[in-house]
Amino acid sequence: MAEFEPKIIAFVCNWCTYTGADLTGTSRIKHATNVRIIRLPCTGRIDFMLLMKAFARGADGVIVSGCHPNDCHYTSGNFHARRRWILFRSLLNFMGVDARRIIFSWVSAAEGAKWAEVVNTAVKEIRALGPYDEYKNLAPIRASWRTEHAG
Amino acid sequence: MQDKIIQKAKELLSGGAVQVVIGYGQGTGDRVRAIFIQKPEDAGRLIMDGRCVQNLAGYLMKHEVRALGRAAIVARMPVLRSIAQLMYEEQFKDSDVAVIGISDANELVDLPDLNALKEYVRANPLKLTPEEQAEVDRLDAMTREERWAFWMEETSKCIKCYACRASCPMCYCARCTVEVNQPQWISVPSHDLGNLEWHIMRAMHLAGRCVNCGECTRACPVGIPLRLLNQRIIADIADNFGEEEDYALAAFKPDDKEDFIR
Amino acid sequence: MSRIGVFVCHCGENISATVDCAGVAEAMSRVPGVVHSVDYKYMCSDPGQTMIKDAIKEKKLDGVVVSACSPHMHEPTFRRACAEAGLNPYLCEMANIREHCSWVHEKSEATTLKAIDLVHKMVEKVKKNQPLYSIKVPVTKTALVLGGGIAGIQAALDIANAGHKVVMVERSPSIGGHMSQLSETFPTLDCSQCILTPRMVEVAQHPNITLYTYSELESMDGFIGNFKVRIRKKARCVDEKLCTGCGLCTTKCPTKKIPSEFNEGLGMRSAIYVPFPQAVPNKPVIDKTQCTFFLKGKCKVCEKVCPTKAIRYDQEDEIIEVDIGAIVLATGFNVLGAEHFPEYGYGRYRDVIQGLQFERIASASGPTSGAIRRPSDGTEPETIVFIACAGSRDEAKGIPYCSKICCMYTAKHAMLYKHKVHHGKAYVFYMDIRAGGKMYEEFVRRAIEEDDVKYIRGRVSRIYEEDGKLIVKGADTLLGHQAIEIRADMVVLASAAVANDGAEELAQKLHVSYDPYHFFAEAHPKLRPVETNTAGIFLAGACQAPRDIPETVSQASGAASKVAALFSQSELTREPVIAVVNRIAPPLYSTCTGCALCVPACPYQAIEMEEIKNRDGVVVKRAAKINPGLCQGCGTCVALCRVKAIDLQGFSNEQVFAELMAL
Amino acid sequence: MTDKKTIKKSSLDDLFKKMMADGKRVLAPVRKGETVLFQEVDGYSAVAADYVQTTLSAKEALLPRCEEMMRFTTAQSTVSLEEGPAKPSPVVVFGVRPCDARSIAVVNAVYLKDYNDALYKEKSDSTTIIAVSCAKSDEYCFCTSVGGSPGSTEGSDILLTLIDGDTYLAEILTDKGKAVVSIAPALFAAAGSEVKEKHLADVPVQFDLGALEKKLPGAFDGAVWITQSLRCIGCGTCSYVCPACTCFDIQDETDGTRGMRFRCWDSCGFGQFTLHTSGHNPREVQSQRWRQRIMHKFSYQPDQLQVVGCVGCGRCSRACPVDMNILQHIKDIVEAR
Repeated sequence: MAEFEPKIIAFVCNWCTYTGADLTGTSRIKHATNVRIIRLPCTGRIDFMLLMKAFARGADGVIVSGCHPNDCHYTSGNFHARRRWILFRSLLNFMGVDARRIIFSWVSAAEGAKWAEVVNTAVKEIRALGPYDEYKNLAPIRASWRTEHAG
Repeated sequence: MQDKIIQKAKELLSGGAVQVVIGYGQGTGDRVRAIFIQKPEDAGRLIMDGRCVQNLAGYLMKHEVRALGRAAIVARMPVLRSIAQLMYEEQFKDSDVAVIGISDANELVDLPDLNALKEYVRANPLKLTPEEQAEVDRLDAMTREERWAFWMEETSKCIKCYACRASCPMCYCARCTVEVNQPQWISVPSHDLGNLEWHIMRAMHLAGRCVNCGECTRACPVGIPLRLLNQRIIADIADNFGEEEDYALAAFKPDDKEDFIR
Repeated sequence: MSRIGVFVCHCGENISATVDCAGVAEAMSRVPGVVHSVDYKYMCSDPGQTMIKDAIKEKKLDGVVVSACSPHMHEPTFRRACAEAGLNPYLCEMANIREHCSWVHEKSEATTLKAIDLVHKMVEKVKKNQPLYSIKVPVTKTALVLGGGIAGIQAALDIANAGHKVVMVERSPSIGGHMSQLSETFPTLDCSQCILTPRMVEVAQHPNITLYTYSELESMDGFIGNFKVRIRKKARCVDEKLCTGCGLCTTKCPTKKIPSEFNEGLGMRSAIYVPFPQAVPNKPVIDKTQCTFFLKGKCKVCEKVCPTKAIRYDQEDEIIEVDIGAIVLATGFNVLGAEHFPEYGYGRYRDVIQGLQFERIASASGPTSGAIRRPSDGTEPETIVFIACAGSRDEAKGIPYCSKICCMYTAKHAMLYKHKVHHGKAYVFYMDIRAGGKMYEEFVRRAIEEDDVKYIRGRVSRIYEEDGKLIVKGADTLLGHQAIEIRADMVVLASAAVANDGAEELAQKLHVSYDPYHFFAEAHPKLRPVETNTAGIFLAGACQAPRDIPETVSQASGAASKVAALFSQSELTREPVIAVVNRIAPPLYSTCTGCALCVPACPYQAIEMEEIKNRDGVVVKRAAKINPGLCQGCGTCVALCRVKAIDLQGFSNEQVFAELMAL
Repeated sequence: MTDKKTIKKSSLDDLFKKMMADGKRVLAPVRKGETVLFQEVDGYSAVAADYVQTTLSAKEALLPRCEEMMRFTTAQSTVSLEEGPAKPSPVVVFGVRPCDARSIAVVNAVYLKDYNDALYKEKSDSTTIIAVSCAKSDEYCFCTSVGGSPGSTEGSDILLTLIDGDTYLAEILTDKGKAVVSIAPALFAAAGSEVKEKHLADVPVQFDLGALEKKLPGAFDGAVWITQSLRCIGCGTCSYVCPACTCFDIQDETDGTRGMRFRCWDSCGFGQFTLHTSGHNPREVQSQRWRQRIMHKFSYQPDQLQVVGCVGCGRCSRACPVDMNILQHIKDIVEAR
């Protein structure tokens, strides 16, 4: 049987991680194909609801990544984001949502290799956790759509 | 206690300092309910005892209540906290409201203005009681799967009546996120996803703002222990960020600690 | 229904080698709202851009997705092309299928499927794009140059000569930088100070340049054209206006045994000092950590002898605020410290020195007045060993990069030595000789062939002292790793060039990126080498990477011309990626509920509360208001806003949501 | 003609099992912490005992809080309707109170009178109501004031009344009721001369419904609505627990090219209920919404649909977080001069 290929959505900031992922490309560092990047200006812009919606949309895992502390292009967006994630992650965990499926990282514009590693590690870990059907199937549209109609 | 409140209410109303006193009065059977005293001679209807726990702060922002004029509000600690937070959120100013404050030790507290109230609240930071902490810990001690099952069972009862929102003094938004439909962030139908998203969103939007009055849980017609979510966050804020800021999510420390960012 | 055009670029074979570009175009043609979907070899080429322009006109496109490289590469190119065809440029988005897809994956179905996803999500995003109009902001035509070395000097003079004001900030008491320490310069062997000093004086006297030495950047706010900068002018304890630079204080100062920074510890200075005779400004500074008065409360000799009564013991640091339009970062480099070379005995044996120390020894103005003498006993070394790549290209020392200047200055050092000590023997241990540059290779050949410098390809494993000699043990890799032992009188290490002290902290203050070695990062390694990722902040010299003087000077002129170009306009246009608070019909006026929690969260203090009035002038509510001049578009407020009353243009909730839902 | 039988309490489990064997899902009141909710059960033992009223009504069997109306897929330029999931099996709702059973007529008036709502009709046709008379009431109950009684048969297919500790009098009221008996005829015995009335709770009449209906049309502009609703916080609890509230909201949800349309409960208590796209809101403040609730149930519905929109179950008052007591408020209106 084919290996489970998790669907992973990454929310990254424009200045550090997006540029770092560009560097991964410029450096031709090969990594897994499972991750789709959504570019935002700053981790401060990443609404917790986006993460929720990613799972509702069928993601098995989510990556959130931005500038290292003190390196934020906007001075403090990542500091605000960090607080948000501390509380959000704890809340999800408290509600029994599998917080292991959200991978947070700081990847700078110079860390092309680190981005590749974050992606590969995420894919490996989420693959081991399996599909997140528990969450995906909360919505009737996913749970009760008869397979012959699956789009 | 009750007599002191009645006395104070009379003074405020007869002196013209306020036009309405929001307090507790006799309700159905052995219930108490919010009452709105507008005449000094009606002040005798005010009640203060262990049943008087409803957070009345939300009424201060209600259109018809505001129309009555300047209000005094019978305020125990959670109500005082709510007022302090609402003030920080610029929802009203000193001239809008007077408080008849009651301490946790059940004493009348003299809070001549809202600044005094703010100081008083600051001096008594929000903390979970050992019993509340124990209940949070009980859930924490479960496996993730057990917690998921627990909340799925609880939220499956949710009918999206929004009593949690309506009863919460901090839920005063002109248009709640669930009603924002471009894009539709929160699934509206009362199915498993819609219910879960609603309660996650609500807890996050109350993060750093919730005063732990418990109104959401009391209001819930199907008995979902919603305040546990807020209490988890209250404990997290105290543990991670300390207690200084008025709103933890609009503040930060460069060395805020976490153990999960790679 | 939207009318979206999708243009899939092959980028030669950069994309098409692993992604089925025609397949991507075909898949997109089936997406609702897509009316035109094609693939082409080079979208960024002239014919490629023409294809886009033609399609916009012929198919009446109201949105364009160019699926090619990173938006950081070509977003401006394609947005301009769209604008030229009459489409609002912000209705064009790029899908990054090169850096984020074709370059990082092997050719496979999964790679093409990923590319399809990446393009599809941008199609869904662009459906939600709104026409935006760039924001005009005024430009303060004053440049800040941080660093007074040759890079800063060149940049400052070029900008000043273009007619613009310059504020130069130098951390040490004098400008001049490392170049002022050098004896001669390669490959011409002209005297460093002779060519530098006139420039230093020019800076000091230039009517357009305000010079703050012994000063540091305290903080920076604002954005391109409109920075607000605070400079800490450290207390010199000398009134610069009164001081004539007569030097009496420095000669009379009783504390004289302080290792001179300028002479790299090989000479001494007093507690009140001018770092070197040609210093600009030629005004002394009291070193509070050494001055007897500051340490013990009495002395005040300098105050007594000063003829103009210029000494001010109670002088305090001064904070100077300036409005700045552009910043040139020219903070230079440092050399790897002694602690990194235990194997060479640096710091243990006085005659093991590093390159900058040799410069001072060889310099006519140095501690030995240019005579080559050993620091230990002042004798002339008969045998001298130069070790290139001391730290550089050495993963173990954390410096995998080449310091670039060492090959050349080592050849220069060996040459200078041979010119002064004709009978002496000079050995150079090297890994490779990197002499790319005009007249560089010839210079090295001259050292070897004309001046008889012995080049040994190999590394030195150890140096130890024996009978007053330094025993240098190494191997010659060209002779089959033959062990070599040289009994030397002096060893010179070509220590690696590293980022300057405080570079990371400075980068964080300025919000510019830096590499793992703390050198500042350029916006693009090839095409935007003097720009940083932060608009309006430019790079010059060795703060970006090790550089020699000609490179530094040309880069400084490059940065200066960027600044001059920026200052040539009275207004500049900014990307309209800013937050906005919505307005809706009465009676709500805005969904903003006026909680004001976004106000403290904004890193730019760009949010204030405003009163909304109805047509009768009655205040109906308070709502947040974003100052478009201050907002930088980070979107922190957008994520924080519970009612979603704030949105970010270009990355709106609808746009991001649509992207997510396409995946 | 009502057929009267008896059934032993101890036979109910058997009845449940037989109905299930017949392909029916059985919903019955189940205790969940402090709430009693209708849930699918697999035997009588799960059924809650000793409660005055369930927390939510049985309305949900016919009008779910969130119900799929249709599903669709989208393509380049087309939208196609898709077949939904297989129809659920017939339902028997056990333990419905007579007031709730009466409320079905109100819901029917909305969903089956002018317009025949297919989704509702389908559920209505396949649902059997086994009601149980009330032996107890509380201070919130006022069924008798709005035309009902603790032993009313209206709306039920079978009405059970406990006539001694172990025996129910079973009034078989409709063909659907007969069909239940026919599944397990042996469990039912012929009834004697038992009368249920003396086994019913005593619910006094609290106000004159006719007087109320007369009074309301002229009361629209009164100040009473503001006074009464000062403490109302504008949640939807009253509507959502109400067995006779019928308002709904329509929500579409999509996932890629697939979409579903849902019908969800809505409440006139919400500020957005009447919000127009223009921004205008004809019921801008809570007092207007409270007035609407009372007017709709006691004036507009009787006028337009010939049913009173309230069955006196008292749920709204019990559930109200701020003790809005509908009975008290109505009495105040009737008694006001």
